[in-house]
Amino acid sequence: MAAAPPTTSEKWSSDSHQYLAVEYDDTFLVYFRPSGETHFLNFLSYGMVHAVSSGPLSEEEILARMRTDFSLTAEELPETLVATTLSELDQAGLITALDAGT
Amino acid sequence: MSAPSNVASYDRRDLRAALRNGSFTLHLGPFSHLVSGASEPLLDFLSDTYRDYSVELTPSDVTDVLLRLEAPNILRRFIRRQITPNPGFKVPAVPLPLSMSPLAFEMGLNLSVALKCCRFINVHAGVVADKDGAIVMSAASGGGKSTLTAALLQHGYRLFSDEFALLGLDQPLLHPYPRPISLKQETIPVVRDMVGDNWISKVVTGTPKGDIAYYRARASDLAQDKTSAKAKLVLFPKFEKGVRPIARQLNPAEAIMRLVPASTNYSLLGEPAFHAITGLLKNIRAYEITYGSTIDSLRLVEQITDQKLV
Amino acid sequence: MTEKPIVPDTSDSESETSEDSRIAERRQLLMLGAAGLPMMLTLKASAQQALVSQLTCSITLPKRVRILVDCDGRAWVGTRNIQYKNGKGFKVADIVKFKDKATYAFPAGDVPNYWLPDNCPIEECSNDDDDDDDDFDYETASAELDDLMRTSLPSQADGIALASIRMGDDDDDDDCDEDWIDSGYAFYKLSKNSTILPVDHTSGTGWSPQANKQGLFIALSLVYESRHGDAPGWPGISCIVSIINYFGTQN
Amino acid sequence: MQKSALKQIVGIAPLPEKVMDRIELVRNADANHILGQMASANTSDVSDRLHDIFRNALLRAGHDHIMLQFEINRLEHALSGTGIEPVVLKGGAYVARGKKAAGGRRVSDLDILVAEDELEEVETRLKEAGWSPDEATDNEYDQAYYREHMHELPPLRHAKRGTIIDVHHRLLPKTARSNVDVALMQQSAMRIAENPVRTFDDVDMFVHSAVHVFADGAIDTPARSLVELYLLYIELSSDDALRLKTRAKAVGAIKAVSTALWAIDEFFDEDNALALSNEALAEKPNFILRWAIATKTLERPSAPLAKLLLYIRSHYLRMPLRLLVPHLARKAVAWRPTTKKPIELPFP
Repeated sequence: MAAAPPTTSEKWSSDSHQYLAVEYDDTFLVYFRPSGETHFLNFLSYGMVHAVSSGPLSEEEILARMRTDFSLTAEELPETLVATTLSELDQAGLITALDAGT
Repeated sequence: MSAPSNVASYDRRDLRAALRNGSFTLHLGPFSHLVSGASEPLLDFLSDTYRDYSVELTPSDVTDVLLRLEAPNILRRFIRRQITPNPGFKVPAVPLPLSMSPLAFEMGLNLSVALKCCRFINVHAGVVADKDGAIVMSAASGGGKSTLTAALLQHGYRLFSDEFALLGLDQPLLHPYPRPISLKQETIPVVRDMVGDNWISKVVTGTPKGDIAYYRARASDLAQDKTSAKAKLVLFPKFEKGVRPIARQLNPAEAIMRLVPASTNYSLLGEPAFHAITGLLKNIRAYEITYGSTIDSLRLVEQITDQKLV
Repeated sequence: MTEKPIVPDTSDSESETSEDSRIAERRQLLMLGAAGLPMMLTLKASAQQALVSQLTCSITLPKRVRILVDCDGRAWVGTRNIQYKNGKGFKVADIVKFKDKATYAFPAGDVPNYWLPDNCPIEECSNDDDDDDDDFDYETASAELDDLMRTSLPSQADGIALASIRMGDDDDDDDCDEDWIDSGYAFYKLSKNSTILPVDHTSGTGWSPQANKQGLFIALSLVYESRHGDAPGWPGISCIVSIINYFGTQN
Repeated sequence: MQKSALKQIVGIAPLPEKVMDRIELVRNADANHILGQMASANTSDVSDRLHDIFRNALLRAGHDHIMLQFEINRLEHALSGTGIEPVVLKGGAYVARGKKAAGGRRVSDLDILVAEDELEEVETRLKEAGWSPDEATDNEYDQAYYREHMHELPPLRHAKRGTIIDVHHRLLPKTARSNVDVALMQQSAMRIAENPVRTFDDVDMFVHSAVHVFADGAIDTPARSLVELYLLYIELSSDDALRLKTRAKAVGAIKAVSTALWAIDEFFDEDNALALSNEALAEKPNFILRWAIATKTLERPSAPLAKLLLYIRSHYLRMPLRLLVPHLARKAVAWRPTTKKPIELPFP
């Protein structure tokens, strides 16, 4: 337990004032104000953006949260899928990494 | 300064002079268009297909569109008597023989509206409306959209546009822009049979797209060119020879996913465009319809609209 | 067709997607995600992008192309070479053979002025009273700039072999050697597999072939298109036509 | 473009009364890419239709500004943890600082300045974040040309967003005959917020714009360049205006700055600018240059010649002859004019 992977020191956050979302049957159309882009997010990617809007969470915490919120097993929602989704969201600017130290 | 009046009410000589001076001003829907470049084929076209459209021979104000129909610069002595539309910004425009002036005119106006006017979300789609609201039809070229539009006009709908759905930024309303409907190749006889010879322009033959003719908008459509409407239905028509007619309802998200790439300026307009497009799809349905004949397509539309909409 | 058109009545079923099927859908989506499907999609609008892709077709020449142009603006297009010797000119026999074996011949007047030979024996079409003030007057420029200009004039840049080469060709006598001819023709060589981007030869006001051999190829392609449409036979004609068609689809 | 048109565009002369003149002015402003600037300068006394047209232009500029702010955000993201504090130049800086010069201005690329020894790391980081050499310059000749002779990396285009970033490490090419002390200017650049990205201060922004226009040879858009200089100039405080001369001397841009001041007086009748120019300048801008600028800006019939002179001059200033001649020859292939207008030169 002592040696946590370096990525977990990072916490992710989002600002709900920066985006607008409309839900269409489990699909979310999201307008992101800073980039002026419109994205389609599915329940998972939107769930992640939404989850970190109320307070920064680490990757591990996000993973746990998604499994609980959507009643998914570890097998159904593997760690790697959350990791790649985080990186997609980060690239689009929808979520921001904060240093754990700050 | 003259008040706007129908093309038909002007003397051909005055029309020609106004086109030469670059003071010919066409008013239609939300836009005004200043056009320069006189040619006999264009004058023939205007006095027939545009006879009921409102124009001024001297503009009373600045205009949205500034279109010059001019001889191509470099090859002007190379292939005789050619014409090319210059909408005032960089597009590689192809020189056309003078006889294709109507095409250059229509093309130039379309380019101007598509790429220059961004007070509306422009979606490449046909729009017709009745008292219940507007039907937006988005299809790839050759999808039978023009034929379906023409057919719906015979069944109690008025013409908004066969080319652009103009969606307001402040309210998700559709705005009419009833330019003539452009008909290509084999659709010309189909629509001619439907609406009668009197409504179809002279066929421009041998264009890069084959034969082209224009179906003249009705005076009643032009009279309502300032009356906007709420959408009642979004359709993605698909003509396929010999296919059994079928309608598939789309999730609004899928409809948006298809409408946005058909828009020339959605990305440019940002947040208001997001509100407008989600507003457009609010409480209405979207269908993909596939059919092999005009009759089938009309029956599909009828069946869909008969199910009372939310 | 006697069958009734089918419009599935989905008004109820749609809104009552059961929790079970929703969960099943979600699981499926996650499996796709694990397999590499992106979990988000960014919408890209714009007909301009479609425009660009239609306009960016390129022509790669399957064989080498040689174009012979005479003073009347005739052109012959083929693959043979024509011998050229400094001071003597082109080999007449080669010219005759080239014309004979040419794949295409364009009648007088088809070649725009720019590509006509510089050295034409009889100045017949000198009614060039147009207003193309192409000759820059740079008297006012400093001598240094002037020199610079001369050095950078594009006389034979880019492999254009002209019948008479302005610089270093002092053999100005007009006596006609039977076997060689040093005036009246320009010869342009495009090599096999060279690539031409037609969109580079357009501008806001139409086709605007650049002043080089590729420009000549484009100019001739347009003539070909105006006569034969997209009939196969001319290299890259479909690319030319696709650009022309773009404007058709705008309509 | 007429002199009076430039003044109307920046809102210091009334718009023409006659409709056809008004239309011509709009057409001109649009063709010179300053319709947005005209829209933001002319807010009162505008007909509904003109308002519509202005709104079109402002919507476009608005989109550009959002895009640009986001690119700055992505740049910070890409450089985070490196300690590099790039200076955003030109349009990006005006937008980030909310300058008058940004109003309605279209911006397509993000230009940034970094120290020469940071160049490598910036390039690496940007490539990791999805930028890669733009197709148009992704060939050996252009790549080598940029790296050896120019003052920037070849433009980098973001694979997903399609946006372009130009990374400079000096304001003029390595080979330029006169050079600007860019280190001095970087020293006084200021952070935009708490973020590491910076811009020049107001005085240096003007100095840089002048250098860009009159020493760097960006003469393809004279009307736009002059409008920009004017808008930057009128926003200078009187103290800043007085500081121009000493600053221009200190950073080695005195010629460009006095030419800019001369032009501001010439085209916008700003007497103070002329006074400053006269004071600052030992010698007036040479007459060929003045003539070429005026000719090109006013689109007199000899404009192609003026453009040629300015083109050559801009290269002449940037590079020694030895380098210039082969480059011109290469770029000149498409060059022999076949129309009245010379073919647009690909400006590196």
